[in-house]
Amino acid sequence: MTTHNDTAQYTSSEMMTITAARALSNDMTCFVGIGLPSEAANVARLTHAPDVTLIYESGTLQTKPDVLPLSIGDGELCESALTTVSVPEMFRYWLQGGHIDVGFLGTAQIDRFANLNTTVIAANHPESGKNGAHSYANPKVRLPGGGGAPEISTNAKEVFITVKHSKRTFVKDVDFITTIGFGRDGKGRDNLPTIGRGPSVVITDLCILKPDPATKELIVTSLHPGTTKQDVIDATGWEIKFADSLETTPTPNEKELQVLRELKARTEKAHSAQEIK
Amino acid sequence: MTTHNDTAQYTSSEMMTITAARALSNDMTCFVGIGLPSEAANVARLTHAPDVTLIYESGTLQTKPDVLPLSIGDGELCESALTTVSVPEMFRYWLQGGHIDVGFLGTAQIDRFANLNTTVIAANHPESGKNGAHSYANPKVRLPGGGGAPEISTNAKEVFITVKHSKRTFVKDVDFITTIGFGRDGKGRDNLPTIGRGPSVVITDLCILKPDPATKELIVTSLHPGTTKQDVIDATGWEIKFADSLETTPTPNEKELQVLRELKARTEKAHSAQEIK
Amino acid sequence: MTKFMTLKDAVATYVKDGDTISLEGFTHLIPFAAGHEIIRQKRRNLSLIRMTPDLIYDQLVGAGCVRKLTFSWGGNPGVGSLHRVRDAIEHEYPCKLETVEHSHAAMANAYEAGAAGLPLAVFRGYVGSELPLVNKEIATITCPFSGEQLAAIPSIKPDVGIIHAQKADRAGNVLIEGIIGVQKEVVLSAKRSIVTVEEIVDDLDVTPNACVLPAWTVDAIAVAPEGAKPSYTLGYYDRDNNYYKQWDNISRDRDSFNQWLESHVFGQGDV
Amino acid sequence: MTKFMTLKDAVATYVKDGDTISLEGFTHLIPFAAGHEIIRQKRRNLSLIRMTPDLIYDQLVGAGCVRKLTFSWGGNPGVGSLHRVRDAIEHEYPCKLETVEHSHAAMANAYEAGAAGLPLAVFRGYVGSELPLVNKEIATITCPFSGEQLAAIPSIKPDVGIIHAQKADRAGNVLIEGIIGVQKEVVLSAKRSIVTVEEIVDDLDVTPNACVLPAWTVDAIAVAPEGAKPSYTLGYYDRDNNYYKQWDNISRDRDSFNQWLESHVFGQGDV
Repeated sequence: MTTHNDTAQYTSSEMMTITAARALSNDMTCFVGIGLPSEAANVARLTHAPDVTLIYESGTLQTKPDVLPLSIGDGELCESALTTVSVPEMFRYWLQGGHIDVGFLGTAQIDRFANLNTTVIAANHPESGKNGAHSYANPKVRLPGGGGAPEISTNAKEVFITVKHSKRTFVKDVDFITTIGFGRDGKGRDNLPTIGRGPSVVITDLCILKPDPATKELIVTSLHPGTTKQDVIDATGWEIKFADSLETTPTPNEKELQVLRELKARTEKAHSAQEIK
Repeated sequence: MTTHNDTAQYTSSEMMTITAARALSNDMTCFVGIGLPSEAANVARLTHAPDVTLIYESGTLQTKPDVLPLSIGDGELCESALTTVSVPEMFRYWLQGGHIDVGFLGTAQIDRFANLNTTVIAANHPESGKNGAHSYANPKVRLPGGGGAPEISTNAKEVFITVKHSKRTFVKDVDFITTIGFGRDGKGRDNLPTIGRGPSVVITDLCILKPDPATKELIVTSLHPGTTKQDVIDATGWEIKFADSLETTPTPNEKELQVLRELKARTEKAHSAQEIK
Repeated sequence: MTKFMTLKDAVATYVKDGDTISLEGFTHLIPFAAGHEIIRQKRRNLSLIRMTPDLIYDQLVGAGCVRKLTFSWGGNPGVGSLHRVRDAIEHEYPCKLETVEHSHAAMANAYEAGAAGLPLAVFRGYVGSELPLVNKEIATITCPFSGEQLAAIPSIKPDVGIIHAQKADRAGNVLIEGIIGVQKEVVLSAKRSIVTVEEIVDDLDVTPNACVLPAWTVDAIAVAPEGAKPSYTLGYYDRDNNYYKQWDNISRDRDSFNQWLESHVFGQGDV
Repeated sequence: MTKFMTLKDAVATYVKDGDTISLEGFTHLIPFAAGHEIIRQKRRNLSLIRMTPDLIYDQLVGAGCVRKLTFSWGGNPGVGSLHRVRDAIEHEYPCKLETVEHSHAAMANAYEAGAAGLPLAVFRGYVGSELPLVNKEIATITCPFSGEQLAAIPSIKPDVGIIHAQKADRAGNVLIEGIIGVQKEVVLSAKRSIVTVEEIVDDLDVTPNACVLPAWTVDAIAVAPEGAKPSYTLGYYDRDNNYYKQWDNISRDRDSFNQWLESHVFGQGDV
C-alpha cells in the first residue's frame, strides 16, 4: 500500500476515489456504475455534493445509500431512493430520454481513444487480431459483458471513467469495443448529434487524463502527488502524452478521507453480516 | 318510450343494454368503451358475470365501479380498480400486448362491414364522395374522433359493438373509416395474422347482427321480441339480410332490469350532486 | 432546478406565443387553473397537443389562444361536443384552427417515445383506419425480423408541458397518483415544464414505486389549490360531472361563452 | 386462469425440455427456489434469457440444464466471474453453451417490446459498439421522420416467464414492490408464467399505482417462502451478500460445485 506524506496519509486507491468524487458537482445527475464509480459518487454525495443525484440502472432514482451496494440492485439503493422505476423505464425515459448529465463508468480495458472493453480479453489468443469480431468467439478471458455501459456512454451528456492504471488495462487498442469512447480512430462521435459528447475525464490511481480536443486521444492533464511521468509511461500501453500545462492533483483532505474510510468500514461490516447456509 | 309486455316491462334501450351485457361471460377481459358499452359491461358484472374483468383506457385495470363513469377516467374507476397503470402502458402492454379478449365499442356510424365512423359526418357535403379523404377537411358534422377504438378493434381478440339502430347510424358505407370492422370490401382483415378477428356481434335496440362468415356482411341473427323484420329494414341503410335460422332474443329478467335501473339511478344521483359555480 | 413560483409568474416565464404546449391529464388532474392563466395572459398562436381536448382546450380555443390542435378524442366526455372547438373548425371563430388527428394509441405511443428521447413511435396501429389518409404524419415501417408493417409517427416533444399533481415536497419532488395518464411522459419530454399542485408538504410519504417526478425534471412548481376543477384530484376532490354537463349550454353560444370568460377567467385574479 | 400449485407441480406442468425461459429479477427477487426446482427436475436443452445471469444461471448451467444463454451482464455482482458459465463457454463443461450477447438497454427494450406485443424493439443503442459485429440479431432501422439510424432487435417472448414476488391475494393477483426490474414484462410477454411468492394474503393493501399483476396474467402461483434467497425480497429479508462472496469458491471448482448441487439442491425436497 503506497502512502504519501502530505497533509494526510492516504493510499493511491483513496487518492483515485477522492479525485473521482471531486469531478462530480452538486447539481449533476449521475448514472452510476457499480464498484469504483459507485464509491466515488457516494463520497461526493457525503462531502462536497450533498444534493448530487445518483441513479443506478436497477431503477433507483436519486438514491442515498448509507453503505455501498455490492450489486447494482441492493435493497439499500431502493430503500434510500426517491422512487424506483422499472428497468425498461430507466433505460428508455431516464437514460435515453436525456436526463443524465454524467455516466460514471469503470472498465476492464481502456484504449487511447477511451474506448472500453468489458467483453473479452483476447489479445494473446492465436486466432485474434486486434479486431474484436475475430477474437470474440474464442476468448482468452470472458469478461462479464457490457451491461448498461454501451448506452450510458452514448446517452449521458458526458462520461467520467475511473479505473486503476496498469499496462494490462491501458492498451493502445482495446481487444473489443464494448462501449465507445471516441471510436477506433477518434472520430466515432463525429456527426452524431443525438448522442452525448463522450468521455471528458479518466481518473486513475496515478493521474487524470482528458481527451485532446482535436484528436480525442487521452493525454495526462494532472499527476497525482508523488507520481512521476515515468510511472504513468510504465503503466500505459501506448506512447502517452502529457499536457503542456501539466498540473498536480490536489490531495485528499481529512474530511474526505474520513468519509471514504467510514463508508468502506460500514460497507464491509454490512456485507459480512451473514454466513452461508 | 316503447314497452313490451312479456315477463317484465322494459324499454327497447333496456333490452339493448341487457342483451349486450349477456354477450360478456365471466372469464373474459373486456376493454370497455364509455357510454352504452360501459353500461352493458357493468350490468354483466353485477348480474351473471361477477368476475368479468373490465378495463378502461384511462389505465384502470379490473375495475368495479359502483356508479357508471361519465368520463373514461372518473375517480370511481381508479378507486375500485385492482391497480391503475399509465395510459402508454395501457395501450402498449395491455391492449397491444394481447391481453384483451373483447373490445366493447359504441359508434356514431356503422356500415354493412361493421366499419365504424366517429370522425366526420360528411355524406351530404357538396365536396364529399364516400371517401373519407375527400370529405374530411370540410365536414358536415365534426365528431369526437377515434379515441381508443382504432386499435381496440385490431388488438382485442374480438369486438362487440352496441349502438341504437337508425338509418342515420346504419349506413351502407361509412363516410370515414375511423375504426375497421372488415374494411370497405369485407376483406380488410385477411392475411393479417397479428390482429384480432374483429367484430363478432352488434347489439342494437332492435336486434342482434353478426358478420356472415364468408362475406363479413352484417346480417340479423336475432330479433328482439316485438320487433319485426320491417322495423329493422326501415332502420338500416342497406338491404339488410336475415339469417335463415333467425332467433328471438330472450327478454330481460327481473334481476337484470332491477340491476340496470338501480345502476342508472345511482349514476344519475352521483352526477347531479354538484352545482356549477 | 425547480423553482417555486406563482402560477402567474410560471406562465409568464415559460409560456410564449407560438409555443407547442401539452396540458395533459387523462380526465383526472386536468390543469384548468394553468389553462385559465394562459387565457388571462392572452397567449396567441399556440399549438396545443392533448389526447382528450376536453373543456380546458374548448376554453383556450374559444378564447383565441390557439392556431393548431393535435388530438385523438375531442369531446365533452359523456355529454357531447366541444362547441368552441367545433365553431373554430367549422366557422373559423374566433380564429382558424388547424387540426392533426390521431388515435389514443398513437398519441400514447408518441408521448412515450418523446419521453424515451426517440424521434418516432412504432406500434401496431391504424390497421384499416382511414386516418392515415388525412394525417400525413402517419408512416409505416417494416420490421426487419418479422416483415410486419407497423405504424410509425413522430414522437411528441412539446416546448412546454403542463400538468396538475397532488403535491410536491419542499425540495420540489412531485407525486402523481391515481389515473396518471401521460403526465410523467409530458414532463419528461417537454423542453420546459410547469406543475401545479394542491399543496406543498414536508414529506411525500410514498411507497417504493410511486409515480414521483424528481425536482430536477420540473422547471416551475406553482401551488394551485383545486387547480384541476372541474376535473378532479384523487384524494382531494371529486370530478364535478355536473359542471361538465352545464358546460354544454355555456359553450354552445358565443355570447354566453364570452360572458363566462369575462366573469370566470378574466374576472378572477391570478392564483 | 391462475392456479395455486406447489412449485414442484408448477415446474412439472409448465417447464419443458427445450423451452426458452426467462427467470428474471434485477438483483432483487431472483427466483432461486424455482431455478433449483428446474435443476431437480433435470430439464435439459433450455434456452435461458436473463439480463444479469447471476448465481441462479451459474447453477442451472453448471447442472447441465442449459444449451443457450442470452444475456447482457454475466457476473457475480461485486465479486467476479460466474465460474460455471465460464467453464461451459471456455471448456464446454458440462456441455456446450451458445451465447447471445446484448447490452442492458437492448434487453430492457426487448422485454418491453415483448410485453407490448411488438416483433421488435427500436432504441438508440449500440452506437460505436462492436457487439453488432458478433450478434446477428442487431439490425438498424432508419427513422422516416428524422433520418436517424436506430438500433432494432427482436422482442423477447419466452415460452416460460418465471419471477418471484412479495405476495399474492387469494384471487391470485400478485404484488411486486421495490426494484421491479423487468418482472412485469416477463410475465406479460411469456406464453406461460410461474410466480413464486413469499406468502398468500387476504388483501394486497396497495396504493393506486402499485405494480400488480392481475390473476389472469399468471398461470401458476407457488408459495415459496425465502424463495429468492440469497437474493432478497424487499420487506421480507435482505440480500445475503456474503453468500454471493462465498459462491466464488464453491463454483470455482467442478467438484465443490457438484457437491454443493447434491447437498443443497438434489438433497432438498421440493418446496
